[in-house]
Amino acid sequence: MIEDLILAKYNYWIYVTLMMIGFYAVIAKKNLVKKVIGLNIFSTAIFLFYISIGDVIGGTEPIYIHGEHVVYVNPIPHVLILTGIVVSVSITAVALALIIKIYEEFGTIEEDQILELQS
Amino acid sequence: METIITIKPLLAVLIPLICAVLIIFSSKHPNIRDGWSVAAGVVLFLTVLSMLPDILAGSVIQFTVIEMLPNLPIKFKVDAFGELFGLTSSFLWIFTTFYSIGYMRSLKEHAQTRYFFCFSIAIVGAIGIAFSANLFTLFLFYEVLTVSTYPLVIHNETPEAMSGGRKYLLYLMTAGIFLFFSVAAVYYYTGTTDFAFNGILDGHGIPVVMLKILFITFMIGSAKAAFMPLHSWLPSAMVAPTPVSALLHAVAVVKAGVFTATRVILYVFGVDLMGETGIGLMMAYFVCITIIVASFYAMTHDNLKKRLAYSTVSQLSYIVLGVSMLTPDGITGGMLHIPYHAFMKITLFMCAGAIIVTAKMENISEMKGIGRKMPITMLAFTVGAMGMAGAPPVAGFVSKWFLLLGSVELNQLPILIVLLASALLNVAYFFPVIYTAFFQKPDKELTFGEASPFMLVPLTLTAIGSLILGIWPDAPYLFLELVNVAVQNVTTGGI
Amino acid sequence: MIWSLDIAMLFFLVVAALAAISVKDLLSAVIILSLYSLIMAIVWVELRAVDVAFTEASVGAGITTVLFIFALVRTTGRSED
Amino acid sequence: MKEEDVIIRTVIRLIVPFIQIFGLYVIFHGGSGPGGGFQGGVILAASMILYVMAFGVTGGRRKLTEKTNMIMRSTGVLIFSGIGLLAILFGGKYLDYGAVPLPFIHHAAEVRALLIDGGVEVGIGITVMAVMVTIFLEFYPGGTSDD
Amino acid sequence: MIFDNAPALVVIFPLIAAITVPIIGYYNKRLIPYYVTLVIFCSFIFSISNLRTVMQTGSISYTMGGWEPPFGIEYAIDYLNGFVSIVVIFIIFIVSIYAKKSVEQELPGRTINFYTVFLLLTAGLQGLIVTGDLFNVYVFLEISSIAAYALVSVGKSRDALMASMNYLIIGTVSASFILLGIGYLYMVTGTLNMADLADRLPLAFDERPKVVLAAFAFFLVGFSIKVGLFPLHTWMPDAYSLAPSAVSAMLASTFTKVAAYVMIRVMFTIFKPDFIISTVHAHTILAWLAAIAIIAGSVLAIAQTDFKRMLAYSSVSQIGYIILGVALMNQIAMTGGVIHIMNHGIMKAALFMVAGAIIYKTGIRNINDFKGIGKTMPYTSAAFTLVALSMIGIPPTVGFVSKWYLALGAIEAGMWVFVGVIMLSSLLNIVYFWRVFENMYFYRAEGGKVDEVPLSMLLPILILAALTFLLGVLALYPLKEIMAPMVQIILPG
Repeated sequence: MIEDLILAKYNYWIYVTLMMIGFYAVIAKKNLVKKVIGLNIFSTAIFLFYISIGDVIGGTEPIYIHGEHVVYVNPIPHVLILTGIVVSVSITAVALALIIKIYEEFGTIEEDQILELQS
Repeated sequence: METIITIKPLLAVLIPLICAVLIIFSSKHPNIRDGWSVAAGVVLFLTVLSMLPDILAGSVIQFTVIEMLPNLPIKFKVDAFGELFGLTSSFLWIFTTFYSIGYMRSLKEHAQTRYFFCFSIAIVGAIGIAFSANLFTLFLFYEVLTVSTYPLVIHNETPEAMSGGRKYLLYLMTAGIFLFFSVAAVYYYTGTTDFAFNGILDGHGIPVVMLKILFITFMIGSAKAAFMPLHSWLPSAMVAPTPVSALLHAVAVVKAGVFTATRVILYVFGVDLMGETGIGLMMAYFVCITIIVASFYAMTHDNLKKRLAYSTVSQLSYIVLGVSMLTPDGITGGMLHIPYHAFMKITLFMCAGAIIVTAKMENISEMKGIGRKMPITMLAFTVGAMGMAGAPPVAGFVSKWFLLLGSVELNQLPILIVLLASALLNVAYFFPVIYTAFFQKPDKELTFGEASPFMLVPLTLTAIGSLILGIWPDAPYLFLELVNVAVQNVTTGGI
Repeated sequence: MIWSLDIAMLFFLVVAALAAISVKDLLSAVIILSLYSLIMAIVWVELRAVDVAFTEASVGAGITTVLFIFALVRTTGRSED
Repeated sequence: MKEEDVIIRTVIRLIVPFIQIFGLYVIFHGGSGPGGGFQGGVILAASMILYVMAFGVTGGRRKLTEKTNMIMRSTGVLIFSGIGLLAILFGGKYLDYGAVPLPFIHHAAEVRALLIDGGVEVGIGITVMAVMVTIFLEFYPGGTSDD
Repeated sequence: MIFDNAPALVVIFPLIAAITVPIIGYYNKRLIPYYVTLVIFCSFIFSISNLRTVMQTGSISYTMGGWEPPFGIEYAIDYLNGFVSIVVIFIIFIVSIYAKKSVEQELPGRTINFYTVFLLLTAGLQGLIVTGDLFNVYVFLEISSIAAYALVSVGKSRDALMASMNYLIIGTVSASFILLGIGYLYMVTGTLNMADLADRLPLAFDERPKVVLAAFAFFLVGFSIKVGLFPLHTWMPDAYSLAPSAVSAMLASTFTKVAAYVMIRVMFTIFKPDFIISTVHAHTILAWLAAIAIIAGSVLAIAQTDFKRMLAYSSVSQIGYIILGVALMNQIAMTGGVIHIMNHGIMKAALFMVAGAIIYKTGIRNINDFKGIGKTMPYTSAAFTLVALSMIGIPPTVGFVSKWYLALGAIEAGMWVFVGVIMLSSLLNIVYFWRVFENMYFYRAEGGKVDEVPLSMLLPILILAALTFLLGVLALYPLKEIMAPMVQIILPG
């Protein structure tokens, strides 16, 4: 029972832990760069979850080998996550560009200090 | 019953609408602009009048503009009751327009284009309400009327005008929201909102509790009729210029309120349903309170316009009282009081306005001896005041007579007592005005004469009109004949 | 899948994530984040998602880190939390 | 120019072509193995980024001007979406590469494979590279682009 | 032939155009606005063609690359998204006309970037609407969100940067939630195609109910943030009020509406009404949240003095209407909710455009400084008056139509409380809009000369204002021809 719950699904436990770590950083950290780091951890954790879904025990890489019948792992989550990574890096880029602009305008990237500077 | 389909009702609504547009475009030329108003008034009145013979012959005129939502068309239907209100408003609108021109020009008011624009839109609302064939159309024009009269009320744009205007808007818009709910509920229960002579709600098996709640929301919805707990917008709207008050009190707004209340009582609920559920009698007693209390309020005010306002509150409830009696005589009295009160009240307001413009007086206690300087104005005022009290030979006597008959027919002694008592109270608060004007000596030399003919002629004419209506009420093509048709419609279910 | 390696990698993943969000020096945080991405890529190889691991290694650990670093160059390297 | 700069520059000058060839390999290999336009594009971009880091923005701009970069950004997308639109033009559905009539090849599957490997992946690769370089230059100190 | 591919073209067209904008801009910058407007107009034509096809031959299923669903990516169009697609692209079309002058003033020298991102946003929104694939929803959601973050950040005030940053963080978290939800559904069903998912979900729910419930919860939270439902609305006021005028008009009138559409799609096409009503009871929670949103949004709007901020809070309240209509779970209310997507889109676009026009001409944002604008900008003010009356719900405007259906739907559901909420909110609407009227028209201001915005800004405002009236009067056609079959599909019974 306990093995089932913890060992067999440790990927899922780790993904939840990582997600919480990322989420914590997004919410609790005042530094904007830290927030973005948190977002990255958050989304990577979800990617880990997706990859774990597609995993088949005893399966092989989803690369077509001519003429052989083998069990592949499900490739669809991989494709999805490729897209996800692109999205994630775009968001990071936009966020960092914003942070640079914010630093130019406010001279700081700490959220609480910016809030004081705002009218 | 014959149904005639012509475009006339739509025309009646469109004429002032077009006039409003023309007013905007000729804002640079005051003479042309005011000419439009007058012309529109006359054409409108003739259009409405042209429908009268058919209505008196027992027909109904109908025109569907467009079906806006499923089974919820914008539709006009002119029946006897609608024609009664339409005729009253369009006729008196001509007088208020003349009077407005005189008033605005003599005071050199600002924003006259806006004023006349809104004035035209207001009559669109009133005529639309009069001719609407269903609750939905009525609601539409009800809101048009509210929105268009707001700029008129706050025309002076002083802080007290603004706060008075806000109160006006808050009350009437809230009323609109309640009316909206009521219309939606009626539609939900019956699938239609078309007025029927025997009531829409009859025969749909709606629980009595629901009916009572619906009636209450409807009555809150017709807060334009200024029933007592919802009346206080009317006195605060007195910050408006006097022609606006005349419009509010006689032509459009409050009459639209009682018109709506009557439509609801007779054409939505129906005589039968009102009687069976006992809502009618409940309502009758309820408005009796307003009649009495408002009269007392009137006595406490020294400001002439405020006093007239409370008098309106009280008089409007006569109309609803008559209708709530649900007896033929009662309904006749109530309906008849719509045009009669309009004639008398417009006279009173125009007199008050004339006094304000020429004598610069607003309080009754200041008006010592002005009867000698403005004899025609004050005579007209006396006629109006007598009518209010129900003294013959002025119009008010006729309607009150029918009301008394109705209360006797209903065998309700308390209502009879209320009617008589209120007549006395009317005398009590109008007599001091006449007394002060004619019999008290002025404190200082009075250096003014009668008001300009623009103002004097209309008020004289309406005073004479009130007299004619009182002396010869059953003249052909006059209001009593219309009311008889209307009463016959609702009491027989339109057969 | 070698599960002991797997467990070890996942353990490092959590450690790296915690370190990345708690280090005060932002440059270190970013480098640790890149390390985190690399470990993640290894985990994915183990899960037979070679394609994704490839991408994560080049994009997550590569481009993202470069972007972060240059963003830090143009702003400030210190964080108050 | 400092001593270490020379080493770095020389090494980078040597290594960049190899990285670029690897990038191209990854791009063209996408249909049948790990990799593809996106990863290859990133690798190409990485080579450019290395170059800029060693030789500065002006040095980098000599190799890849703003105008070229912008045109690459657009044409890359135009290539892969254009091939998709070609399919529409020949009566197929969008992205239905099999519908495009190519000379000498008549198998829909082969047409599809060829177009994906030779067209779509290349388009993606070009776009990704150009976009990545643009973003990088946006962040690089002193390298802000025109706006 | 080209119209056979219209489902894909509504997305592809603006996408490709977005890429070509820099090329055109490189040669002639002045051409860009016209080019963008033309592209969006074409997309609009395709949208119309889509809905026409739906009305003539039933739902469209368009498969990408010839892979049949559920394997390939499918674009599925029925009455609901055909309708939303037209509404959204039409509003964007109008905004694109308006944007020309407004962008010239607010973002000098950045037109190329602005229009590129503008078209990206358009493509993303259209993609969100037409796609029948759940993962595509995520991708398009992120494309349009990134575009939106970028557009918000270029607002004039420096606070816009922080607004955009907050928007980005909240938006990304919500998108991640949606991604998780998609993952959970994929885990139990093995498919991402919406129609296929709907078929397999009942079985999956029997096997692993908790996973399905978790997926639903993630969707609910994720979309609630994107829609801006009350307690999760915090990003909205800042983002809408600080963005450039054209962007405010566009975002407020399209983005949240599209998110609401996707929410309806996920709730009703994938999870089915029965599941929501009998298994998770989500409709009760949603309806109450919506009711709170309606009231709270209006009350907060009253507290604002900044015109655009007031409009943003009004959006919070109007979103509540849409969600309330959806959550009451009957056909009438659903009609009201969905038609409010159109109505509010038109009205909010017009209002934000008016705000932008006033800022363009006078730079005034504070309502109390609006005195005399009724005289100097008569047409803008008149349009504002009409639209605000529609927001209040005066017939025969579009605002009345939605309120009418919502009230009827609430009565039908037997929820009198919500009838009261709708009535109360109308009153609150009056309070906050009337303040603007008063200041515009009624305080005697020094008589200024008529000084209107350029025609290319005025015309869109007037068109939208006219539409609030015309679509109200002619509401029967869309109601009968589009709404009735649509509601029958998504909420049978």
